[in-house]
Amino acid sequence: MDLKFSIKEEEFRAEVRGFLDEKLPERLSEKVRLGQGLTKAEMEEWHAILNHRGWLAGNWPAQYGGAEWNAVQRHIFEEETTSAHAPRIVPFGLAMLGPVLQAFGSDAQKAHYLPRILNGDDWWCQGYSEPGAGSDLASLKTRAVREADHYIVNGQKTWTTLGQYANMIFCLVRTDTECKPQAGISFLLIDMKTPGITVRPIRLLDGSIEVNEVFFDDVKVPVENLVGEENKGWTYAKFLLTHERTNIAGVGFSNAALVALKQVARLQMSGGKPMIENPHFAARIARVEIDLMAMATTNLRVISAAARGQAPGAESSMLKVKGTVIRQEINDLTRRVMGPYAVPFTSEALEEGDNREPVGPQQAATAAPQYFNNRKLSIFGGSNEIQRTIITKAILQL
Amino acid sequence: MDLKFSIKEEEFRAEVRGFLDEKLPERLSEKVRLGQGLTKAEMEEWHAILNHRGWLAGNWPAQYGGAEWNAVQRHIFEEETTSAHAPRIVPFGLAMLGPVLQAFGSDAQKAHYLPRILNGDDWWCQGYSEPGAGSDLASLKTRAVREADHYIVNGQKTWTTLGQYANMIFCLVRTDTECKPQAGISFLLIDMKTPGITVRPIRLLDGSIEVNEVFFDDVKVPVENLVGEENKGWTYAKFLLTHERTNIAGVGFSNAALVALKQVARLQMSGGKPMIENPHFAARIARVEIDLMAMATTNLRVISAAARGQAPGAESSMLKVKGTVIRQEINDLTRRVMGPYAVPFTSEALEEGDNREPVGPQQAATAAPQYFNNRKLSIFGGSNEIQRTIITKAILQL
Amino acid sequence: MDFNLTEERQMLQDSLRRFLGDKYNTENRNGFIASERGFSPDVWHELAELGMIGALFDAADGGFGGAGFDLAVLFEELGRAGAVDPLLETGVLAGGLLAALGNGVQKTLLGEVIAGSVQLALAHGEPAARYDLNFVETSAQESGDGWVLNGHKAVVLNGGAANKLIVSARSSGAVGGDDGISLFLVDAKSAGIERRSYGTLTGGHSADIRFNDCKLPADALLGQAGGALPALETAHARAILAICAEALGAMETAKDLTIEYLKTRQQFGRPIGKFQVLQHRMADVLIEIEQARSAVINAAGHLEDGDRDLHISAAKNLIGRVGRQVAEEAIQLHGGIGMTQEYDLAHFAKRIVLIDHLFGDTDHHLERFIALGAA
Amino acid sequence: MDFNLTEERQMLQDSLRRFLGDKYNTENRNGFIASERGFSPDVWHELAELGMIGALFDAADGGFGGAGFDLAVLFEELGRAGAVDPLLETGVLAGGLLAALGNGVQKTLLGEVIAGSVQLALAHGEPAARYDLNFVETSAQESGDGWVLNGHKAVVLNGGAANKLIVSARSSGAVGGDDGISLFLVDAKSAGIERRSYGTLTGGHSADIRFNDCKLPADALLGQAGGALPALETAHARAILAICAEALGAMETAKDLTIEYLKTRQQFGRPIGKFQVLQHRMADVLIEIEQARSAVINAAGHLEDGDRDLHISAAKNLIGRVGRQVAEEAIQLHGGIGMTQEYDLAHFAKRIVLIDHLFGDTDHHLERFIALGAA
Repeated sequence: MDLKFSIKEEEFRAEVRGFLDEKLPERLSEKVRLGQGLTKAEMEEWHAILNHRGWLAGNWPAQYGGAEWNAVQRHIFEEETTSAHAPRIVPFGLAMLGPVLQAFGSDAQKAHYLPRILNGDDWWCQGYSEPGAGSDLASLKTRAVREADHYIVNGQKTWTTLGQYANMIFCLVRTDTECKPQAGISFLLIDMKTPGITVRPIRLLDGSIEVNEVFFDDVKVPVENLVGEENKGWTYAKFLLTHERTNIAGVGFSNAALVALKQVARLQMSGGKPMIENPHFAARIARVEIDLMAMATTNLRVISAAARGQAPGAESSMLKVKGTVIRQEINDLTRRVMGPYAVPFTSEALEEGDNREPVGPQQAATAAPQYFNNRKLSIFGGSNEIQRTIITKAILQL
Repeated sequence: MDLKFSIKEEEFRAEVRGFLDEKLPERLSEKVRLGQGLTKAEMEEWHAILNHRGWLAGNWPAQYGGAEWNAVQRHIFEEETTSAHAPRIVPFGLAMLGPVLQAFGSDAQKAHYLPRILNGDDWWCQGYSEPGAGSDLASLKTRAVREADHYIVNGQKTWTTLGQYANMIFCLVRTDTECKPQAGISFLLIDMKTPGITVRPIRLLDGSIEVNEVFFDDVKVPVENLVGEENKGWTYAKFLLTHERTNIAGVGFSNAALVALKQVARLQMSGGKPMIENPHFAARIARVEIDLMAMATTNLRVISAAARGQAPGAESSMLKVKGTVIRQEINDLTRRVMGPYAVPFTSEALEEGDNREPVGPQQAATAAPQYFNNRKLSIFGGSNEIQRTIITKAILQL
Repeated sequence: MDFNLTEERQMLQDSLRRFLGDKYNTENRNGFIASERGFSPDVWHELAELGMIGALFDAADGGFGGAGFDLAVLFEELGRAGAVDPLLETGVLAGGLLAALGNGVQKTLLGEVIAGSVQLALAHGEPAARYDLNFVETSAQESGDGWVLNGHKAVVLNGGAANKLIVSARSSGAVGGDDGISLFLVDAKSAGIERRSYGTLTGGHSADIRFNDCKLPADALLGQAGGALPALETAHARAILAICAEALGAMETAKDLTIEYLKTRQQFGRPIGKFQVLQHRMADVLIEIEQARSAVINAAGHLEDGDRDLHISAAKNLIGRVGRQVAEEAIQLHGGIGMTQEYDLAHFAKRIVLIDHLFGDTDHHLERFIALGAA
Repeated sequence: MDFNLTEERQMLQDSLRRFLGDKYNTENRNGFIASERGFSPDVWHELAELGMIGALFDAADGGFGGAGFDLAVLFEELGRAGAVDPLLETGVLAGGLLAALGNGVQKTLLGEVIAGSVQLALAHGEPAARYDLNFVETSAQESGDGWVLNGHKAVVLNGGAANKLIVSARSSGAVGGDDGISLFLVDAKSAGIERRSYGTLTGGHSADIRFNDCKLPADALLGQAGGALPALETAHARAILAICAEALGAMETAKDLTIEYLKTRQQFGRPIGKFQVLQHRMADVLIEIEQARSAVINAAGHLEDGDRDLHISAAKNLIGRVGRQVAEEAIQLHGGIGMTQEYDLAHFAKRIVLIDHLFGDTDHHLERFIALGAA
C-alpha cells in the first residue's frame, strides 16, 4: 500500500504542468474556468496544440501517432489539464472511434481516418441513440440495406453531441431484422455531407445547443465504410462503451469545480460573513469534498488495477454513478451559493466571450445553466439506473 | 379551508385531557416517557382504566360497548394520550380482531368474544406471517384440515407480537390448496392452551422480547371458531389491514419523541454549549420537525376525508412510509444526541423499572435500543417497499 | 377542521385553470419568455379582466380576496400552468406594500394595478444582501423637503417591465439594523435611475437598478420613514406563500408529465413504468408532493397569526428540499427528453429549482426556523 | 502508487481471517458478550499468541507493526468477523499511549500487553465532554511527591476488565484548554477508585469510573505533566483509523449476508434479489462500501503525515454516514429476520452504528474537517 506516485510519474506530471504553463492559451482556460462554451475553432485550436506535442491521443498506441500512456499517466494528464482549466478533448474521434478502428477497422480505414482524426481534418460525432432506443440500444431501428456496393440508410439518430460541427458520423444501424435484436446491428462510418442527411439541433433546458437529431433519408454509404463484419456492430459498440468510460468518474472536473465553488463561497456574503463560514453551507461543501477525496482514491484503485491489466467491470459503473452524483452535487452548491444572482439568465455570457460587465459575481451567469445542463451526466452514456443494474447483476448473478 | 378544530372537538379534547390528568397513573406515564417496557399487568391496568370510562374501544360501535368516535375524535384521543405518555392500547383485540368480528363474525362469536376483549378476559395475538410468507402473505402454508366438527391445524406462525402474553390467537390458515393462493385461506380463532401449540420467543437485536414463533402440531380447533366463510379469510384479512392502519402515521408518537429529543438536546453539552445550539444538530432536528409539521397536516387531511366517509386508499400507504421514516429519524437523532452514553447497554433499564441511578443522562439507556428496535417500523405491517408498490400501482395503473 | 375550498375559491381555481390551460403550452410560453418583457401583455390584461389581480387584494383595497388561501389557490394554478405573468411582483410584493403603507393618494394607483394597466416592482434586494431583508445599504438622504437615493438594487424581479418601483433605502441606522429602512414609490423612468434589464431562465425580465443621486419629492415616501421592515416582512411572507404554492402547482405538473411518460414510453419491450425502481422513486415523489401541499396549507392557514414566520420558513425549507427532488427525479425518469427545451417539463423543472433562489433558499429558512424556535 | 498489501500484511490478514472464522459464529459471539467480561479470555490469549497484539506496536516497543496499514488490515478483519476482543482499548488506545509516553520502567508493561497477560483501558472521556479531547474536569493535584485524582470518567471502554488504567486529569489550566492535561498509569484496584461496570450492545464491558481522592505516587505520571494532549490526539487518530477499518470489515460482512439473503430468500415466487428496487439499493450499498474502503486507505496512508487529522476526520465522517446507510439497508433488505439477535446480521448492524458513537460522530468530524480546512 502506497498512496504516493512514483518518481517517474511525478516527473511526467511536472512535464505536463510545464507544457500547460507554456502552451495553454489563457484566453481558453479563462472561458473554461467561467463555464463558458467554446467555439468550434477554439476546440480545434486546443487539439492542434496538443497534437503538435504528440499528446492529443494519450490512449492510442505509438504506431498510430498516440502517446501510448498507461492508465496512471492518463490519469495524471487528466488531473493536470482539468485543474489548469484546459478545454476538454472532444472524445468522439479520439477516445471513441479511434480505438474501435484500431481494433476492428480495415487497414485502409486505419490509414485514412486515424491521421485525419489527429490532424483535425474530420470532426466525428456518434450515432447511437434513437428516439425509441435510449438506454435500450438493442432496440434501434435505423435500417441499412445492402444494395450492390453500398448501403441505403434510413432512420433517425438523436442526442448526437456536437453533431452540428461534425462532417463524419459513426453509426449503429440495423442490417438484419430477422435475428435477435443485438445480432443484426452493424457499425457504419458516414459522411455527413451525403445527400439525405439532415441535422436538427435540440435546444436543452439551459438554452444551450450541444445535441442534435440526425435524419437519414435514403442515404448512400459505400460498403467500404462498414467497420469489421456485418451484424457484428454490437460487439464493437460494447468495446467502445468500455473505452468511453476511462475517465468516467470525472474526478478532475469535480476537483476543478470544487475549487471554483470554494472561491465563490469565500466571496459571497450572507449576514455579513462569507458563505464558506456559514455552518450549513460549509457542511454541504465539506460532505461533498469528503466524498470526492474518497472517490479520487476509488478512482485510483480502479486505474491502478487497469494499469496492471485488470479490465474494469462493475467498477466503472460504480465510478460512473458516484462520480456523476458528486459532480451534480457540486453544481448544485454552485448555483446555491449565488443566491438571488442565480436567477438572471444572460445567454450571451454562456456561449461566446461576453464583453459586458457580468450581472452579479463571476460565474453567476453559468451557475444555474450548468446545474441544469449537468443533469445529463446521470442520463447520457448509460443512465445511472442502467449502471446500478449492471453493478448488482455482476454481484448477485441471479 | 380551516385548520382549526370545531368547538365541539376542542371540548372533546379538554375532556380527554382532564381524564388523563386524573386517571393516568404517573407510574405508567413515566415508564412510557423513558422508553421503558411495560409489564403485562401494567398494560392490563391501563386497559381497565380506559374501559371503565368507556374509552377503550374508540372505534367500536356503541352497540358493542365502543365509544363510536369519528376519525377526528380518534385522532384527538391519540394526540392527547401520546403527548401525555399514556401506554399504547394493545391493538390485537381492540383495533384488529374486534372490527373483523363485528363485520363478519357470527352472533355467537360477537356475544362471546367482544365483551371479553373489553374486559381483558382474553389477550389476543395475531397469526399472519410465516417464515416463508412475510410480505407475501398469500403464500402462507399453515394448513387447517376439516375433520368432522373441528379443524386440525399444522404449521408455524412468526413475528407474533406479544404472543407470550396471549391466551387467544387469530390465524390465517390454508383450507384449500387446489385454488389460487389467496382463495384458499380461512380465518380461525384458536385457544393458545389447546394441546399442540408451542410459543418460542424471538429475541430482537436490541435485546427485547416482543415477537414470537408459534408452532401448531395437530391442533384441534372447533369449527365454530371459523370466522365468516371457509376460504374467504383473505377478504377479512384485507379488511383488517385497513383498520390496522388508522393511526399508521404515528404522528402522536413522533411528536412525543420529538419533544423528548429536544429536552435531551437542551441538556446534553458539546464544547460548552447545549447540543440544541449546535448548528448541525439543530439543523437535523429542524428538518425532521418541519417534515413532521407537514405530516401532521397530511394526516389530518386523510383523517378529515375519512370522517366524510372517503376510504383511504394509497394515502394510508403514504402515511405509513413517511410516518415511519420520520419516527425512525427522530429515533436516530435521539441516539446521536447521547454521544458516548449511547454505548452502555443496561438491559435492566429497559424492561422493568430500574431503581439504580442510570448510567449517563435520562433516556440514554433506551436511546440506542429504541433506534434499533424501531427499524421494525418500516418492515412489519406491510414493509415500506410493499407500500411504495401500492402507491404507484394505484396511480400508474399499469 | 376543513380541507375543502370555499365555493368562491373553487370557482377562482376552475376559471383560472381553464384560462391558463388555453393560453399556455410549451411553444406559447417559450414565445412569451423570448418576447420584449419576458411575458405576454395580452395574457396579463386578460388575467386582470378575469379579476385575478383583484383576488390578491382585500375589499378595502378594491379587491375581493387577499387571504392566505386566495394566494395559495391562485398561485398553485399559475404554477400548474407554468405561467410567467408577474402577479407576484406587481400584485403581491409591490402591490401588497402599496396597500399596506400607502396613503389615500398613493393608493389610487391600486386601481390601475388591479385593472392591469400598470406594472410594479419592488427594488429591495442588494448585491451583498443575499436573503437578509434588513440588509439595506442604499441610502435615502433628506434634502430640502424631498429625498435623494443612492445605491444598487440587485435582481429586481419584473424590474424590466415595471412602470413604478417601490424602492427600499436606509434613511437612518446601520446596515443590517432593523430600524431605519424606508420605502419610496418611484417612477421607473425618474432621472438618476439606471436600469440594466435581463431575462431569467423562467420568464420575466429582472433588472439591476442603480440610483445615482436620484431626487424624490417628499410624497414619494410610503408609510413612516425608517419603519418599513415589518411591512417588508409581511409582504415577503405573502410572497413566500405565493411561490411555495406556485412550486406546488409546478410539481403537480412535473409529476403528471412524468406519470404519463412512465405509462407510454417503451424500453426493453414494456412501458418504463413497469420497472419497479422507477415506480418506487415515483412513489417517493408522490409522498413528498403531498408533504409540500400540507406545508402550503399550514403556511396559508397561519399567514395572519403569530405562528406565521415559523410556518412560512417551514414551508420554504420543505418546498426547497422537495422541489429539488421532484425536479431532478422528473428529469431523470424522463431521460434525455426531459432535458430539452421543446418539451414541457423543462420549464417546470427550472421554475421549481429557481424558486429556491427567491426570498431565502432552503438553508436560509432552516436557519430562520431554528432561530424562531429558539426565541 | 500501489494498492496491494505487502506480503507480511497479506499473511497477517489471512491468518487472522482463518483464526477468527474458526472462533466466531453468532452463538459463540453472543456467549462471549454475555460472559463475565463481555469477551472471551481464551480467544484473547490465542490472539496474543498469534502476534496480533504485537502487530499494533513497532519493533522498538517489542512489536512488529504499528503502521497505519497494519492497523487497517487487522481491524478490518476483526470487523469482518464481528470480534469483540479489546484490541482497540488495550492495544491501540492505552497501549499506544504507554508506548508513546512511558519511561523505561513504565514500558516494561508493554511486554505483558503484547503477551496478552494484562488488560488496559484509557479513562479519558467525561460526562460533559462528549467528543472533545481537551475537555477534562478530572483534577490531578500535586501532594507531597505524588498526586491526588478527583473526578468522573464516563464510558471507559474495557473499563470493566482492565487491570491497569491510563487516566487523564487536569494538573493545570482551565477546562477545555489544550495545556494542562496529564496522564497517569494507575492500577485499576487502587484505593479511591469506584468502578461501575456494564455491558454494551456490541460486547465488552465499559465502566463509569469515579476517582475520590485517589492517591498516586510520583512515578504514576506518564510523560510530561500538563503536556499529554498531543499524545492523546495521536492515540485517538490511530483509534479512529482502527474503528473505521473495523466498520469497513463489518460492512463487508453485512453486505455479504445481504447478498446471500437476496439470492436465497423467496417471495412472490422468486428470489427477492430479482426485484429491481432491492438490486438498485444494493448497488448503492456496494458503491458506498467502496467509498468507505477508500476513506480508510486515505486515513491509513496519511496517518503519519501532516494531513493526518484531515483524513482521519474525513474517514470518520464518511464511515458514519455510509455505516448508517449500510446497517439500515442490510436490516431492511433482510426484513424481520434482520431484526433478530439469533441471526448474524444483528451484531454487525449494531456495531457499525455504535462505532459512530466512539471518538466523535459523523457530525463532530464534519465540524472538525471544516475547521481544519479553514485553518
